[in-house]
Amino acid sequence: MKADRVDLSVDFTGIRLKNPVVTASGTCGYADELSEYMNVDKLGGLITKSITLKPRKGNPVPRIVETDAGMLNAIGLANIGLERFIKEKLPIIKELKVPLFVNVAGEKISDYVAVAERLATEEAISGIELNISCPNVKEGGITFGTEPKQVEKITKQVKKASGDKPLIVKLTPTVTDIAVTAQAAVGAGADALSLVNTFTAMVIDIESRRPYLANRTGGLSGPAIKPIAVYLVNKVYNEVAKSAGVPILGGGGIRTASDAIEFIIAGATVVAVGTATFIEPDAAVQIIEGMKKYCVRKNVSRVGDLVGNLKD
Amino acid sequence: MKADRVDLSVDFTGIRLKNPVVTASGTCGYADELSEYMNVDKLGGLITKSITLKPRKGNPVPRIVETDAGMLNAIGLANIGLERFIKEKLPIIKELKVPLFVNVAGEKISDYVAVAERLATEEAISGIELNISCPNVKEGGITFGTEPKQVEKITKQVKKASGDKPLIVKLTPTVTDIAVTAQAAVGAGADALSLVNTFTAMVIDIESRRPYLANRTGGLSGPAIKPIAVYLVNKVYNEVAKSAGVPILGGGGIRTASDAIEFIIAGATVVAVGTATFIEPDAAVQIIEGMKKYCVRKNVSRVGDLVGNLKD
Amino acid sequence: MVNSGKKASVATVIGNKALKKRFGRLTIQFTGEAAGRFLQVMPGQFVQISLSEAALPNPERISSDLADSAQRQILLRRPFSFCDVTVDRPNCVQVEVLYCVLGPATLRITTLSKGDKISIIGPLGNGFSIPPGKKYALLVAGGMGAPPLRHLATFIRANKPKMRLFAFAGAKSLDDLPFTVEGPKSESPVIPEFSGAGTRLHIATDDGSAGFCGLVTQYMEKWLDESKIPPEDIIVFSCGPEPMLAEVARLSEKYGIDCQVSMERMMACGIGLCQSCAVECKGGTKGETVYKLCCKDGPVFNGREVVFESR
Amino acid sequence: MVNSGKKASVATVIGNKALKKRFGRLTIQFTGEAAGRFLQVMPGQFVQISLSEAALPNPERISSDLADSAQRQILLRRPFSFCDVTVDRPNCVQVEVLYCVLGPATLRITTLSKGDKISIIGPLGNGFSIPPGKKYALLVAGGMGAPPLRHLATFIRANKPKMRLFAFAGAKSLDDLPFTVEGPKSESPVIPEFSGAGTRLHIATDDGSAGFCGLVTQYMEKWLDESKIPPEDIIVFSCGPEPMLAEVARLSEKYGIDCQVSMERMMACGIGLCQSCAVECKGGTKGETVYKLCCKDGPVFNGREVVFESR
Ligand SMILES: Cc1cc2nc3c(=O)[nH]c(=O)nc-3n(C[C@H](O)[C@H](O)[C@H](O)COP(=O)(O)OP(=O)(O)OC[C@H]3O[C@@H](n4cnc5c(N)ncnc54)[C@H](O)[C@@H]3O)c2cc1C
Ligand SMILES: Cc1cc2nc3c(=O)[nH]c(=O)nc-3n(C[C@H](O)[C@H](O)[C@H](O)COP(=O)(O)OP(=O)(O)OC[C@H]3O[C@@H](n4cnc5c(N)ncnc54)[C@H](O)[C@@H]3O)c2cc1C
Ligand SMILES: Cc1cc2nc3c(=O)[nH]c(=O)nc-3n(C[C@H](O)[C@H](O)[C@H](O)COP(=O)(O)O)c2cc1C
Ligand SMILES: Cc1cc2nc3c(=O)[nH]c(=O)nc-3n(C[C@H](O)[C@H](O)[C@H](O)COP(=O)(O)O)c2cc1C
Ligand code: FES
Ligand code: FES
Repeated sequence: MKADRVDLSVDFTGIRLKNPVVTASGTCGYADELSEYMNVDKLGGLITKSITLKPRKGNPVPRIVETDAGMLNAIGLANIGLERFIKEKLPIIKELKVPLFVNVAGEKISDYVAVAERLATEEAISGIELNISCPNVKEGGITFGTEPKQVEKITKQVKKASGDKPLIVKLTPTVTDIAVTAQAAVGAGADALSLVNTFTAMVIDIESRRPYLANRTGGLSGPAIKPIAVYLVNKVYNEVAKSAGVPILGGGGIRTASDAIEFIIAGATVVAVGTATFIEPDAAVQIIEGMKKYCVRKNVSRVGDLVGNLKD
Repeated sequence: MKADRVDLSVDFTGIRLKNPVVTASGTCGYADELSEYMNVDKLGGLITKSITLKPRKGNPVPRIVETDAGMLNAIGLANIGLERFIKEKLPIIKELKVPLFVNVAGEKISDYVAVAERLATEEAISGIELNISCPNVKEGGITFGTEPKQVEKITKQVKKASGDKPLIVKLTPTVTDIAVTAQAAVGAGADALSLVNTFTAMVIDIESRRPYLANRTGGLSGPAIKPIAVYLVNKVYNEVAKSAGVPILGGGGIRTASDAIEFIIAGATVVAVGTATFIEPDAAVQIIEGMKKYCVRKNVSRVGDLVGNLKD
Repeated sequence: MVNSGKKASVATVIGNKALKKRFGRLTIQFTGEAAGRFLQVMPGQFVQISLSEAALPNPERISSDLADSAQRQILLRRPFSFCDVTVDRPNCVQVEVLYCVLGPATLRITTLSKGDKISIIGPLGNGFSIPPGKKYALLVAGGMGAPPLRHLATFIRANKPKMRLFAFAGAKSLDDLPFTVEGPKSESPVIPEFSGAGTRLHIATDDGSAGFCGLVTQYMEKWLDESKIPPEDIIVFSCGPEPMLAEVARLSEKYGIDCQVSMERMMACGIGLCQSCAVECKGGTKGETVYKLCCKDGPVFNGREVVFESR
Repeated sequence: MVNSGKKASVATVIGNKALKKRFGRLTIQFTGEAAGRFLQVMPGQFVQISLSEAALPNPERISSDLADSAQRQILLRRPFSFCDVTVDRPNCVQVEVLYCVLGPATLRITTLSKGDKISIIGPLGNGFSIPPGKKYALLVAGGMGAPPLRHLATFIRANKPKMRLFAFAGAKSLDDLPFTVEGPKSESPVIPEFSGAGTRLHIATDDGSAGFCGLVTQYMEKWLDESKIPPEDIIVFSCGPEPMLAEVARLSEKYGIDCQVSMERMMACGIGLCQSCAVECKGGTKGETVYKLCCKDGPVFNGREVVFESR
């Protein structure tokens, strides 16, 4: 297999991505920050930081702490809010030759709906990622993501509000059986499933005997969670996504092309690179290159052929 | 505070442990293996590998694989079975001056009950740990641990079978709300709660495109999971254990005294050292020494005063 | 939009020297394209260094209070500022980092040795800026805040030779000052590095083991009280622990002096992606506070705009 | 019961040399109490080495196929056997480890240098044992199975000087043999290390780049076919990949020769705690198989008892 023969492109919710690597929500700003460090146009896609109806300052500091092979964050959905996003960021984003997915969060279903409705009118946006799995805010966030009934309700309403934009539902890993919430989202019209978001976790400073983060708890991301995330992606693929024909956007701890390929074999059509970008700002681009090399070496002509290709 | 003034002893289900550090089930054999590497009598206690009614060969290999700051295991409850345990191991264990807790597993409730009944008659045994959270066996194991109704049922029956031996119920972290299963166990008579067991996870070998473990999935342990475990211990302490007056045996990724103290501050009365023992066979003893130094430095006269002492 | 010019650079270690107590000085060199990035570096800017590839010191060289944190496996880069930057040739820049060993990453710095390569992102953020019209600069350093101010002193010497410099360096004790101190300890000790940069140095130690006995901010206040320099001619540059910066900012405001403070935050990315490094600032349109990013908007802020943490 | 004599030992690195391709040779030294543990070490025993504290090599020294696995943060110790053990003085033992660079831990071995301290648990497990009455030993090595057999050769020379040794070493290609090979490549090349131990050496390479062209087990079979030695006088010692060991065991059985195989398993603890290293063996009381532990019951097993993995 020659490198220029390898087809890295994948179909994701009806959109052709030139490769299956996107940068994860909350880890690549609104794209402009990252463009100093890499050619953003090389990415398969880009997912913005969560956008809420009103601007959010986010949580007090410390907002992060490092853990073994991971980190906790409790940013608290700090973001500039829908209007400023549209006014200030969208014009920049429009210049990019890369599909952009906007991650949406809120406290009430009506907030989500309002944001989705507004975004649905913007041509520059390829799709909406519904964040019902943020562990770091008091209202909304993860509470929508654990109850199948709630997942169904919010998915249905936001799907309607999103018009013809594909809707990706981002699930929380903190449930007894993720296939149940995945099924609820798919049943309610989700065009894709995104997993995993971070795991609720805590670090205690034993000197002061206080939680290290001002928010007490934070979400664990990074290589530490990778094997759990691979398992969950494979489970959702086998039990829900495959038969429903709904693609998975998989991630959690991806640092290298090998990691990304694990997720694809487990069942992800697209992979999201998060924490790794903090360490190597161009991690996603390096992963795309490594993925191509793997395909050449293993004689895989279309990366899409690897999706869910796990032998037992 | 002078070192010899620090009281490391804790009361755990009516038993006085000379310090709050025990070795976790499945990571210290049946005690005799470890005694070549440390003075086992220095431990607060010891928890055996899971014992089942009949011997179990366990899963085919590979049974483990390393991950970032962690490892997966799918040993499959390999053990010599109840009778051989009593005949071969108990005489050795009787020689130890350290409380021994026997971890019990099974496929049917009646198996658990039979093992507990038999163990209840053995004076050398200080208590029983009920493993309803093993992710690596087809029947039993984790399936008992995720459904509150099941947790209640099995706890009740095994509690009855255990006679006057205290019963520690080992919970799985893989549930939407661990306070619910914790409450179910406490309501059914658990004398203590043990958490966390490992997280179901998967590593894929991208060369062969097969799961790395013969069992496909395994349980993730080690420092990678520590911040999640600390959070869960704190949650169970606040929402269930504190008000019920039921102690927690906490663990997950403990390598150092600082890690152990985090768990104690989060709400654990006793901490379990697992994976760390594989790296430093005398890790638990080093942790006990470090804990004493912390108490001296921070002027803590009784380590029990630290339990749940998390400021907000 | 397409500009991938700020990739991680590979630096070569050319020296690493343990100083007293927990301090050490790492000298690294950038060549080629990377050197270009460091030609124009401003004091107060910083870099993100990857240290997870480096070795831990041998166990006997890890002090017992760091033994537990030495076990932590590190993932993220760590931010460091410079103590000195020398341009050998346009395509060869030497950077000195003064470090204090506090945890798993800084323990690993100690094992770097000549020839090792390390990955560095930067220079990042906004450094100190020297406003026109100022004639006197007060450099107020607390503990490990000294290195970037040392860099600033050299920079001002080279670029604003007419500006007069007064440096204040505070620490708990003589041992905690990250510099070699010479001369009479009790009165006016000399730190050759600062003096080398032509700076009059004032040392304050909490225990009086060198210089003024007390907080560096008390020393600063005393100096301001006695000073006859018109406040509008002075600019204060400060770096150190947040409570000290808060006091420096308060004093500066009280005396009507402009002040720049270099803030420290836990940073995951250092480049504006993660929002972890929020610094609360005045200046919302409706009088409310806003969070700025230490890594992108800072680390140097106007002393008046920061709402200091009380925790 | 109380016996904490087997604690981790600290060894000092006294040499580390890159050999051809991915191989290297690490020489470490034990002194004092730890040396005592290694005085009586048997070939085939192993140690568990902690490598998470060591540095990764500079990026340009990491071959591209290992770049991704180099990023993995390691936690567990790694098992290694010895290629040589020399007792300098009773309280000073030198151990040589021949390593092959395959992943994050072995990459880190390459950066160890003179004076570094490493933590080692061992010697562990049961090594080869030389049954009385045997006059000829056949050492059959596949790839990285060679080091412990090299150790065994020296050991037999020293302890059973009358025993005659025939060594077989196989690899994909000349380059994959973890030893320096001298002499005419095609016919009977010489590995000085084995010859040094007074051993007649037979090399087999899959591609014929040295010695016999084919599998080492084919070479062994040819030799057995041609040999006139009574089978009961021979003992086979083998170490290498499992399919090779399976074939060695099959051939030994076919020819009626006793055979010991050194098995390899992923090991978490190496000391019998975790049950990760199961080796399926015949010998259950009712004819069923049982799992033995590679680390405690092995790594050397009787070739007849092992049920080899087919996967
Ligand atoms: C802009 C900037 C410039 C800097 N310049 C310099 C410089 O020039 N020289 C210098 O020496 N330093 C400098 N620093 C500080 C330096 O970045 C830190 O000292 C370094 O990151 C420490 O890393 P570490 O792994 O050694 O220690 P860490 O263990 O990361 O510790 C640092 C502190 O963080 C806390 N902490 C972190 N993780 C945990 C946890 N899991 N549990 C409890 N507590 C935790 C502890 O309180 C500890 O004291 C600078 C920082 C910034 C932001
Ligand atoms: C008793 C015994 C004696 C030994 N003696 C020697 C010796 O003398 N010299 C020597 O060089 N070696 C020896 N070994 C082998 C040595 O232990 C391994 O080569 C070493 O552990 C490799 O570690 P690593 O981190 O470099 O590579 P790892 O990455 O751990 O790789 C080793 C292999 O494990 C697999 N693997 C591990 N983790 C993963 C994962 N997450 N995903 C996919 N695949 C994975 C891969 O197939 C890889 O090829 C011995 C082993 C045993 C059991
Ligand atoms: C600092 C930080 C901020 C994040 N912010 C968001 C967010 O705003 N919305 C969201 O859906 N996910 C957010 N995430 C989760 C990531 O998108 C991703 O799902 C998670 O980090 C797991 O991937 P990783 O291990 O590769 O980082 C955030 C993660 C981090 C580390
Ligand atoms: C190899 C291995 C085997 C285990 N076997 C058991 C077991 O038989 N029964 C059980 O209840 N838990 C078992 N566990 C779980 C541990 O007791 C512990 O709960 C878990 O590993 C988390 O702690 P750690 O991160 O300190 O290892 C096992 C863990 C490991 C790593
Ligand atoms: S450190 Fe990530 S935004 Fe500042
Ligand atoms: S490696 Fe743990 S029992 Fe063998």
